[in-house]
Amino acid sequence: MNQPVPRLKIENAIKHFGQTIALDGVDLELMPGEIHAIIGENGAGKSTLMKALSGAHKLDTGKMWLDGQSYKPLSPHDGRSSGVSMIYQELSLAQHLSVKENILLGVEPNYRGLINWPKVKRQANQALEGVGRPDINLDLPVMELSNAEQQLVEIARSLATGCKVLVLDEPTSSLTQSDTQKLFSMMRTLKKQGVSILYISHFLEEVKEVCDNFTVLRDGVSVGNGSVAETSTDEIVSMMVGRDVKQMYPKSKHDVDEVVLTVRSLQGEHRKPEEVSFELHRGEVLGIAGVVGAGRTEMLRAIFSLDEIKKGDVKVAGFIGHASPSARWLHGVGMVSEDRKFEGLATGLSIADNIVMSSMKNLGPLGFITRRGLLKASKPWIEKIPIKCADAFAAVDSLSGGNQQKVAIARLLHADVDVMLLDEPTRGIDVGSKAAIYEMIDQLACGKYDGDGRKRAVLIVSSYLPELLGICDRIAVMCRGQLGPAKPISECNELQIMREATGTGDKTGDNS
Amino acid sequence: MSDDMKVLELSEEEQSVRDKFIYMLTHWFGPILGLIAIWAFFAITAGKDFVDLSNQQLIVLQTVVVGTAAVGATMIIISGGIDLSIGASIALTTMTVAWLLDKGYSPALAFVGGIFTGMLVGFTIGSLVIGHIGRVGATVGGIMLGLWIASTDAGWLGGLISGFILFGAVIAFNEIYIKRVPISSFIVTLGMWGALRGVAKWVGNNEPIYPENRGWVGDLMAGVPIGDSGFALPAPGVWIMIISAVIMVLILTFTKFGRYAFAIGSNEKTALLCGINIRGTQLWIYTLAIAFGGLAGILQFAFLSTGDPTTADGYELQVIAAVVIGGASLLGGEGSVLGTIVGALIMTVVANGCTKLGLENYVQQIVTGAIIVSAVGLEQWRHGAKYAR
Amino acid sequence: MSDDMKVLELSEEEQSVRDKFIYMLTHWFGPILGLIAIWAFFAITAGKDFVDLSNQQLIVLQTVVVGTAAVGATMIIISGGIDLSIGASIALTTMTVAWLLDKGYSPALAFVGGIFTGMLVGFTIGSLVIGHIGRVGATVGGIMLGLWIASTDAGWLGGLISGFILFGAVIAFNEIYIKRVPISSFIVTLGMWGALRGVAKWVGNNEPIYPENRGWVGDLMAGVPIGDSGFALPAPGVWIMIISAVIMVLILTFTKFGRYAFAIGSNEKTALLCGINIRGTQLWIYTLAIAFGGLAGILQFAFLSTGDPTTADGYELQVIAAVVIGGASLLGGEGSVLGTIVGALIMTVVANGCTKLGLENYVQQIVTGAIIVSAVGLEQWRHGAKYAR
Amino acid sequence: SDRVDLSDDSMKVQMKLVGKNVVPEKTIITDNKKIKLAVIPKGTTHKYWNSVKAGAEQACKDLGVEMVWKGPLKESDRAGQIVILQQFGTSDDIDGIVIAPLDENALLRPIQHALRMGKPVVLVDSPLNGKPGVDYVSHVATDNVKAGELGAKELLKYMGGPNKVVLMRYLEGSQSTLAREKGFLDVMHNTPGVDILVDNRYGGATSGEVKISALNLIDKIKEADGIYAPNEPSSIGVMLALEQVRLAGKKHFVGGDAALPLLRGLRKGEIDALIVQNPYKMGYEGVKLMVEFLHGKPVPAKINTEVAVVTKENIDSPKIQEFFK
Ligand SMILES: Nc1ncnc2c1ncn2[C@@H]1O[C@H](COP(=O)(O)OP(=O)(O)OP(=O)(O)O)[C@@H](O)[C@H]1O
Ligand SMILES: Nc1ncnc2c1ncn2[C@@H]1O[C@H](COP(=O)(O)OP(=O)(O)OP(=O)(O)O)[C@@H](O)[C@H]1O
Ligand SMILES: O[C@@H]1[C@@H](O)[C@H](O)OC[C@H]1O
Ligand SMILES: [Mg+2]
Ligand SMILES: [Mg+2]
Repeated sequence: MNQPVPRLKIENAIKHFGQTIALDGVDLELMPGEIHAIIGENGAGKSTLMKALSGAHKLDTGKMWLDGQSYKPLSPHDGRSSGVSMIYQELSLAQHLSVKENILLGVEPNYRGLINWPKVKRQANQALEGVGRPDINLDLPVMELSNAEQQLVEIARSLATGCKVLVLDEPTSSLTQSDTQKLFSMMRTLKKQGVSILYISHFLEEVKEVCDNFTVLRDGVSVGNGSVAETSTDEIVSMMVGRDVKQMYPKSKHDVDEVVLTVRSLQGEHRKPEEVSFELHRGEVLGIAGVVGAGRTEMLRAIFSLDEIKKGDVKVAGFIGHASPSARWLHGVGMVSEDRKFEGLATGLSIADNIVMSSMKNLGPLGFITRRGLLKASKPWIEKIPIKCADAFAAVDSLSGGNQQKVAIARLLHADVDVMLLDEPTRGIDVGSKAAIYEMIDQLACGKYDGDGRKRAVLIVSSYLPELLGICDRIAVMCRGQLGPAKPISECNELQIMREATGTGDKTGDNS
Repeated sequence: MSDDMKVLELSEEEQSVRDKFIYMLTHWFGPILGLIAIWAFFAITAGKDFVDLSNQQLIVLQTVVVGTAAVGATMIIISGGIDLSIGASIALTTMTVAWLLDKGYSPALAFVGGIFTGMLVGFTIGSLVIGHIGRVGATVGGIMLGLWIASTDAGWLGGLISGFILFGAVIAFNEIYIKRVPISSFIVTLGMWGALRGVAKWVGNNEPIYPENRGWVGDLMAGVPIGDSGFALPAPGVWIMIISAVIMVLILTFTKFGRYAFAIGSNEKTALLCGINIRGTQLWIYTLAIAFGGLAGILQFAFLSTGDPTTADGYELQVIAAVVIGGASLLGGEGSVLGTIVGALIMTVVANGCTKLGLENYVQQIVTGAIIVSAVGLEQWRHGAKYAR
Repeated sequence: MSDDMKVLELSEEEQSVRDKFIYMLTHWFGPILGLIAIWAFFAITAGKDFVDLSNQQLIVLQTVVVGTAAVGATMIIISGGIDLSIGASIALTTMTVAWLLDKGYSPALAFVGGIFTGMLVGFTIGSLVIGHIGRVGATVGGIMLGLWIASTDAGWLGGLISGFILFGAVIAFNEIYIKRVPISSFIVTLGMWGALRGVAKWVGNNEPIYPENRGWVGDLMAGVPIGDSGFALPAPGVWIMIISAVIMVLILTFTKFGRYAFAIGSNEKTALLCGINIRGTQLWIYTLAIAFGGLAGILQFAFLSTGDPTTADGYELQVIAAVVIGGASLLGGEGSVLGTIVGALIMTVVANGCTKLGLENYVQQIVTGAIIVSAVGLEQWRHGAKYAR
Repeated sequence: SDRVDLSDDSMKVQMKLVGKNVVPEKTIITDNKKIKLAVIPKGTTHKYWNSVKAGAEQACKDLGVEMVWKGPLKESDRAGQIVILQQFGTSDDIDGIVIAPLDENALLRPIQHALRMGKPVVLVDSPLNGKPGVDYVSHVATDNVKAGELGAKELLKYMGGPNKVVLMRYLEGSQSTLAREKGFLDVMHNTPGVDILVDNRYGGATSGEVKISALNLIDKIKEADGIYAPNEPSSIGVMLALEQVRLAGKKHFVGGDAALPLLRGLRKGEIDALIVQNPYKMGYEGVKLMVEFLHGKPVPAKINTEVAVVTKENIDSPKIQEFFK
C-alpha cells in the first residue's frame, strides 16, 4: 500500500515527573497540512506533550517520527532546526529588545557577524504582516507592548523562521477577537502551504472553527480522537471530563443586600480608567465586559490600591480614602490577578505557601506558623476546587497552567473576603473546572457556600462573554477607559455588548 | 528548618523521596558534607596540630563574627536583597562601642549602643531600599547641620533648632514633590560600603579607639577557663552566635514576618497583591538583619579590644559567600540559616588548615576561592541547574 | 457564536512619540546632567584650582583605569552577569606585565601578555559560569602538578607528561560522570576575587615587581608634552580608553554577538529557545570583557611603574558603580557604554574635587556613597520605578 | 654620602638639571604667609600617622605656613597615594609636598613628576629609590635597619640568650618595616643558637588581621620563647592573640611604635620592650625642611630621627614621653 507518510507520529509517549505521571502512553498522528487540536482538562498533559515535541522535555519512553524519520530533539533549538516551532503557554520574549530583534532573534541576516539592520527590518515587517499586524512599531522594546501584541510578536517569530510543525499552546487566551481571527486566517494560509499545526485551547468554539481533527488527553492518556466536523461539542466534553457536564452555568436566585463597594468618578494615574462610577451590592455578581486594553485591569488595580488614584474615590463598606492592598484585604476585599506568571504566584514557593499568603492567621498556636497548620489550611482547597498536584508542599511551578490559576483562586477563598475582584479568573482553565468555579461563584453570591450564610459580592472582569452572560446579575461595558451603565442581565445580549465595547454602538447615558 | 516550607523544583528522582528527613538533608546535606570533607582533608594532611580540641575551639571562635553577621544576611538574601556594606557596619559598631566605653559608659550601655548602631544602619539602608530617600536625607542633613551649628557660637540649642528646621523643610519638600523611589539594595549598600567607613573614621577622628575599661563586653570573645584544668568553655561569643542562629531559624520558620521575607524574595509583586506590606516588611528585614550585624560588631570589638574603623574589610563578601555556600539563592526566596553557619565554618577551616600546613597566604587565598566555587558548583550539580544564573 | 465576544484592541497613542532621539536622551541624559551638576558644584566651591585645564586632564587620566575596565564590565552586566574580581584581575595583570618586562621581554610582548592575562582570566571565569568546572579544574590541576613535578628531579619532561596525564584523567572523568553545571557569575567571581589575588602574589613571590626598563609601556599614562610649551597632549592611556569605548559601542550595536549579549541578559530562556548558543556567547563575553580588564591592568601598571599584587583593591565595586550610575540595570538587558564612562568620570570628579576642597578622606567617602545612591535614585525617579527590584 | 649637607648652590644646580629650569625660580619664596604645603601619609589608619600630623601642624603654626593633610586609606594602596600626589601636584596654591612614600619604587616617577610641576618633595618615614637633591629634597626618618637590630638585641636580652623566636611581619612591600624585619633577622641569623621558627608570615594591614594570623600560628608561638613585631598594628595584633590564649606575659615580646594599648601592655608586663620612633618629630622636621628649602636655604639630605627603647622602667621618664606626642 502506498499510504502517505504522516508529518508527525508519536507512539506511546510516557513522561514522569517523580511520582507525577504527566504522560502515560500517548499516541498521535499528524498529516501535512492538518490542523489538529489537543484538548483535555488542566493537567492532562497537553503542554508536557508539546514540550517533549519541541525538545524542552525529554520523554522517558516513546518514539517520535518526523516525516518518517526518527525524531529525538535534544533542545528547543534542536527541535526548531528540525522544523518544529512552538509558542509556549507562558510568553517568552526578551523584554528589553525591540520587536524586530525579537522576531529575528537567532536568525538575524548578517554579514560575518555584522547585522544587516535594514534587512532585519524588512523581514520583521513581513512576519508581522503575516499575522496581520504590520502596524506594530518595530523599534519599540517589547516590554512596552500589550500582552496581546506580545503574543503576536511571538507568533510572528515562528513565521519568520519557517517550520513544518507549528505548536500553539493556548495562543488565544490573551488575544482579542480580531487578533484571533487574524491568527486563524494565518493558520489557514499556513495549512495551504502544507504546514501542520497542533493547536491547544480550552475554547471548544475555536477548535470547531479552525481545526480538522482532535485528540483528547485525559490523565496523560489519549482517550479519544476524531474529526472535528463529525463530533459534537458535548461528545468532546464528555470525553475530556469523563462524564457529562450538564450545567455549565448554574444560576440560583440572588437577592441583593446593601451596597458594599462604591466607586465614584474614579480616574487612574494614566488616562485609564476615566471617571468611572458604579456600585456593587452584597449578593450580586457584576460583570465587566470590554475589549482588551479598555482599561478594566487598570480599574481593578486602582480599586485594589495597586495603582495610584488620580481622582475620585472608592468606598468599601464604611471606608473611604487612601488605602493599600494590605488595607484592602483588611476591608474584606480580595483580588485575583490576570497575570499569573509575573504577579499571581510566588513561583519557587509551595502550593500551601501560595494559598495562605493572603492571610496567615490561625496557622498554629500563638500566632506561629507550623507545617501542620499550613497543611490544614490548604488541603481543603486543593480537594475542593480541585487542584491537581502531588501534595500541598509541591512547588507551585510544577503545576500545569490551569492548576496554577486555581491556586490563585484558592488564595482568595482562603482569605474569606466579602468582595471579590476577579480579573480573567478562568483564563486557561478547562471546561469541567470552569463549571465548578462558576458554581462556586454562584454559591458565594447567594450565601450558600459555607455554613454562615454570608453573601459575597463578586466583580468579575472577563473577555469571554458567554461566561459573563452565564453567571452575572448585571453587566457593564468598558470602552476606552469609560464604563457604561451596569444593565441587568435580562437586558444584555452579545451583539449589543460588542457594539458598546468597540465603541460602535450608541453611547448611552451615565452610570448606575 | 527555616526551609520547611521552601520548595524545590523537584528533579525527577527526588520527588519520590519526598519525605521530611530526606528533604532536610538535601537542603544542607551538601554544605555539611563539604565541611566534613574539607575538615577530613586537613585532619589527614596537617595532623594532630589541626585536630586538637583547642584548635576546634579556635576555629569556632574565628567563625563567630562572620557567622553572626551572616545569620542576619541570610534573611536579607532570602528576601531578595543583598548587603555589601556589612563589613563597614561592623567597623562602625566597633567604633561606637569603643567610643561609649572610652567615655566611661557602662558595658551594658555600650552593648546596647552597638546593637542600636546596627539597627540604625539597617533602618537607613531599609529606608533607602524602599524609597524613603527624602526621609533619610532629612535626618542626616538635620543632624549634620545641627552638629555644625552647635559647634559654633550658637550652641546646642541653636543647633537643635536649626537641625529640626532643616529636617522639617526637607520632609515637607519631599512629601510635596517627591514620589517614593525604591532603589535596589545592591546600589544602596554599594553607596553605604564607602559612606559607613567614612562615618566610622569620623567617630574616631581618623584613629582607632582603645578604651581602657572594657568590662564584660571586652571578655565576650575569651574562653572561660574551668578552674586550673587548662580547659576552657567556649567564649560567650560562640553562644551568642548559636543563639542568634536559633532565633533566626524560629523567626524564618514560624512567624508571619519570616514567611513574608520568603514571599517577597520569591515574588515581590505577588506579595504586594496578597496584601503583604512589602515596604514595611523590608524596612524591618534590614533593621533586624543588620542588628545582627551590630552584634557581630560588638563581638569584633571584643576580639580586637579596639574600635577600628578599618576592620572587617572584605567581610561583606565573606558573609555573602557563607550564605551562598549554605545553599541560599541570590535571586531570593530560598536559604537556610544552618547552611549559612556551615558555610562560614568552611571558610574558617580552610584558613586555619592552610596555616597549619604552613602554606603561604596566597595559597590560602587560591584554595578559599576554589572552595567557594566548587561548593556552590557541587550544590548546583545535585540540584540540577536550579540556581543557574 | 460565543467567541464573537473576544475583542478588538485600541491603538497605542504613545507609540508615535517614540522618537529615537528622545529615547537616546532618556538613556544617558541623566548621568551627563549629574556629571555637569557635580562639576559645576566643585567649580564654584573649589574655584580656579579645580577648573584648570591641567586638572581636567588629570581627572580624565585618573578615570582611565576604572573607565577601561568598566567598558568591559558594561557588556558583562548587560548580559546579566557581574564581575566582582576585576580589581584582582587588574592587579594580576600589573604583575604579569611587570614580570615580563623584568625578565627582559620587549614592551610589545608585555603589552600582549597583559591583554592575554585578562583574556585568560575571562576565559576561566566564563568557563566556570557556563559550567565547565571540570575543564578548568583539569587545566589548573594539570599545570600545578606539572610545575610541581618539574621542580623535582623528574624535570620538565616528567612535569609535562604527568601534567597531561592528570589533565586527561580529569577531563575524561568529567565527560563521563559530570553534567555541565552553570554557576552564577556572582559566585564565580566572588571566588576569583580572592583566588586571583593569591595568584598575583604568587607571580611576584609575595612582593611587588619593579622592572627596570619599562619602555613605552611605562609611558602610557604620561602626558605627551608639546615642545617646551608646558602644554601636554593627553596620555596614550586616555586614547586607549576612548578607543575601547568606541569599539565596545560598535560591538554592542552592530554585531550579532553584541545583540546576543543583550538578549541573554534580557531573557536567557528566550535566547536559548531562539537557538542562540548562550553558553558559547557567555564564554566570549567574559573573555572579551576581561580582556579590557587586562588593558586596564596594563594602564594601572603604567600608572604605578610597578607590578603590585595588592593594587586596585575595591575597584570591583567602583567599576560596578560606574556601570550602574551610567544607566545599566543589574538585572541585565540594558546598559550604555557612554553612560559608563560618564559614571566613571563622576566618581573621579568627586574624589578630585574633595581633595581640592581640602576635605578629609572620610568626608569624601561619605559624599561618594551619597552620590552613588542619589544618582541611581534620581535615574529611577525619572524612569518611574522601572528598575526597582 | 647620605649625611653630607649640600651647599645652597649644588642643591640648586642639581634640582635645575632635573627640573628643566622650572624649579629654582619658583621655589624661592620670601613670604611665609603664602606658603601652603601638602602632607601625605602612607595611610590614615594608625595612631602613628596622627602623631606625624600633629608634628606637621605644630611646625606650620610655628613657621606661619598652611598645610593640607590627605592620605590613602590603607598602607598598601599605591595607586591611591599616587592619585593624591597628582591632585596636589596640579594645585597652583600648593608650594611643596611632604610625603611618606608607601613604596620606594612606585612613587619615584610621580614624585619626579611633581618636581617637574614645580613642587619639591620632602620625604618622611619611608625611603624612595632616588637621589636626594635630584629626585627629592631630603628625607627625615628612623634608621629602620638599626631599629630592627635594636629589637633583636632587646629580645635576646630578655630571653637571656639564644632561643626560639617568631617574627610577625607587617605588610608586603612596606619598606620601613621590611628594613626593620631585615635588621632583626640579620642579628638573629648572626647569633648562634637562635632558632627562627617563623619568618615568612605577613600579618596584614590592621591589628584584627594580624590577630587572626597570629592565632593561626599559635602552635609556633607556644613553642617559641620570644616574639618580635615591627610596628603598631603587627604588635597590637600579636598582643591581642597572646591575651586570647592566656600567654600574655608568659612569652618574651618586643614590639614597635607607641600606640596606647601597647603602652598599657608594657605597664602590665605583657610586652618587654617597645622600639619607638619619633613620628611627631618626623612631621615637624619634614615641614620645617620644606619651608627652609622653599626659602632657598641649604638643607641636609637626610635627617635620622632617633629611636628609643621603652620599657616598664623608663616609660614615665620625660625623655621617653617626648616620643609619645
Ligand atoms: N516541571 C514539572 N515538575 C513536576 N510536575 C510537572 C512539571 N510540569 C508539569 N507537571 C505535571 O504534569 C502534569 C501535566 O501538566 P501539563 O502542564 O502538561 O498540563 P496541561 O494539560 O498543559 O494543563 P493546562 O490546561 O492547565 O495547561 C500536571 O499534573 C503537572 O502538575
Ligand atoms: N504594566 C503596563 N505597562 C505598560 N502598559 C500597560 C501595562 N498594563 C497595561 N498596559 C496597557 O494599558 C492598556 C489597558 O490595559 P488593561 O490591561 O487595563 O486592559 P483590559 O481592559 O484589562 O484588557 P485585558 O483584557 O488585556 O486585561 C493596554 O493597552 C495595555 O497595553
Ligand atoms: O612606615 C610606617 C612605620 O614607620 C610605622 O611603624 O608603622 C606604619 C608603617 O607604615
Ligand atoms: Mg498547559
Ligand atoms: Mg485586563
